[in-house]
Amino acid sequence: MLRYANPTKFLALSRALRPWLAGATVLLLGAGLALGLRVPPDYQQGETVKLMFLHVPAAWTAMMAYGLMAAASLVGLVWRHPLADQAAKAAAPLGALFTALGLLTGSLWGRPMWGAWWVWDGRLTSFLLLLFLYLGYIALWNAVEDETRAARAAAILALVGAVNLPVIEFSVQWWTTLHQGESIVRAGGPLIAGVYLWPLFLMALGYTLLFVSLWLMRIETAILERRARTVMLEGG
Amino acid sequence: MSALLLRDVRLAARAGGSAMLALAFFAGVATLVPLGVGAELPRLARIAGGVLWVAAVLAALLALDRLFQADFEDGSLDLLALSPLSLEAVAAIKASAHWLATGLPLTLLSPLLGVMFGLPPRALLALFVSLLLGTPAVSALGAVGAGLTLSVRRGGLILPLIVLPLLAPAVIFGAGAVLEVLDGIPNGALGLLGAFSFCACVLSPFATAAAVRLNLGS
Amino acid sequence: MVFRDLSFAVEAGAVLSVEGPNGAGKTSLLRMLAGFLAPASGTVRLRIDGTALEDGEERGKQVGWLGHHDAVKPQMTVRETLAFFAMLHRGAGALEGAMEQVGLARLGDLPGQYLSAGQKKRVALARLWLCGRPLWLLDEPLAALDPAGKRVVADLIAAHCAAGGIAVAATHEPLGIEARRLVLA
Amino acid sequence: MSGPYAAYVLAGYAVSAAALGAAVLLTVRGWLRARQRLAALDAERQP
Repeated sequence: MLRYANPTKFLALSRALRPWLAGATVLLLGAGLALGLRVPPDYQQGETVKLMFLHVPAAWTAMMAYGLMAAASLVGLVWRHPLADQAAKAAAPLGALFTALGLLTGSLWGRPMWGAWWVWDGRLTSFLLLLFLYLGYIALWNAVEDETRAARAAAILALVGAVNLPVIEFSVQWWTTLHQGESIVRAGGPLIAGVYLWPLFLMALGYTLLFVSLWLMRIETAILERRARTVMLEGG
Repeated sequence: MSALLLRDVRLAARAGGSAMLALAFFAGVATLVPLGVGAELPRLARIAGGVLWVAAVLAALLALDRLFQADFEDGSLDLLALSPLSLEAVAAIKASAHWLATGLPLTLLSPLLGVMFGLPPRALLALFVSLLLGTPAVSALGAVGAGLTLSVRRGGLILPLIVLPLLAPAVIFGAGAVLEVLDGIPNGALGLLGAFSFCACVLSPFATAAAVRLNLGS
Repeated sequence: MVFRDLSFAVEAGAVLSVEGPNGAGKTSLLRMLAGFLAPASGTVRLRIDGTALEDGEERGKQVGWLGHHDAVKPQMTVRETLAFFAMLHRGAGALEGAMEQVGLARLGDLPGQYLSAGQKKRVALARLWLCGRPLWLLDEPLAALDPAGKRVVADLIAAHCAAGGIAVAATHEPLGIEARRLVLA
Repeated sequence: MSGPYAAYVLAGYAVSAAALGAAVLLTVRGWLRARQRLAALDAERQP
């Protein structure tokens, strides 16, 4: 893994991967949508079950993105790799986007059953807190002027957040059981019947690859911008 | 060791210090909520645990962004870093001084405010114990945020944003402890809160010290 | 990158005066010696009684630091500030003696907020003397001091080095004592 | 797609498509702009 740590090798790798990633993403999303939209309505939720194909992949990608961000932060902090810091920084806005999408499609999906746009359901709440973790991370990056210190500060926050994530997840689930008595129908995921499984899997993989392709491109952008800055500084 | 603790607590307790600020804010929120929500005591009692817990956390956060920044700006932090104490010890002492100056007074004041929310005596005790157990975690995790935003001029603005998600479990378990008494259904909130607080207090100094260390290099 | 290919050694009892234009890295060099800042490459080594200290935080425990800011809290009196740091750094010096030496004898109970910049610098000098650390790192020690104050600095450094200590000072003006010069371009 | 809640499903897909589309566009735009700026600077340095 460390071999790709130097930017030029990374650029070469990323450029090589791009067509495959883009192609796979389009294929997967296309197939997922084609299958998903023609799936029979669920006996209980009717058409809205189709929102599951957006909500679950987005939520999964958001969690995965935070994991990758924390891993990149760890590498950046321990082995002092500026590329890893850039990778973590590039992942955050995408992670925040997928979290927000997960929240939105989640509330749309639950709307018919719960009769309200926002319900303090366990999953949605923990994703709201995840969104705050992302926003805090991005805010810290922008607040600290010096780039190397910002990278390390954000890395520490990402790691502290990662350690806390399971605790937050547990406390929110515990919290929903606490308030169970107050007539909130637990919007647990429906028993995923076979026919729904395939589109869901395709969409989840498609979202994941979409994230990776955007992520790699954003890292490339960061490297190119940094190079432009050094050229400007030296050229001056 | 205790010299630093005493100094910080004395500095916080003095007129310009943060102790009074946190108490005033806590009492302020506790008096405003009934004005907003309405005076029916049964309803207030229901939300008392949550409201007072949230108010206590926010009050504690008020004093946090100056926890390291004051010493950072006047050069004291350099000297603290050169002391025989490790930075982790300094971080732990700073967090404890913050708890003594703000967390503890908030906890002592909470039963009085709980009465204003119509909480029965046993619930007042639960509120008191939950804050006693939970406020150290607020100081510990808050100190991490204070360390991270050390070199940010208006660090105070993003400190809550960074720390609040981390404190969600404390608020959930803290308020849960009060509900446990009100509903009479044991839910183990205090045990979970104690565990969370213990882990936060033990682990946070390492993250705080790392955050301070990277800012010393400036 | 502030400076590169810099290597020098200072033996016990010597004074090194670090000079150079603003932004030449004088402060960064001092912070690196103190262990606040790790060098991108190369090592900083302090040999004391035979043992070599390379780890920044270990070395820091032998450093007497006089920074730009004097670390004097407005709400704490001169005596309280000095007592606190003496206890924190386990300095053995006598409080009253140190205050006299820097010309603050009568100001013991004055809170920091009433002190002038020069007086605050003297408090910092008294603290430096009290804490009795072998390696003194001084960042523009003469700033904000009147002639009498400058003599105090020279006397303190001379006494410190006579006792076998080392002093490295970043300064724009001569220290008033014999010192080796290191100029950062 | 029929039923009372078809609107929600459409809304969900529309918003997801819009958001992801915008993300792709922004990322590609940023990437192209960085490349162009670097190329321009390189050209400038060795005319």
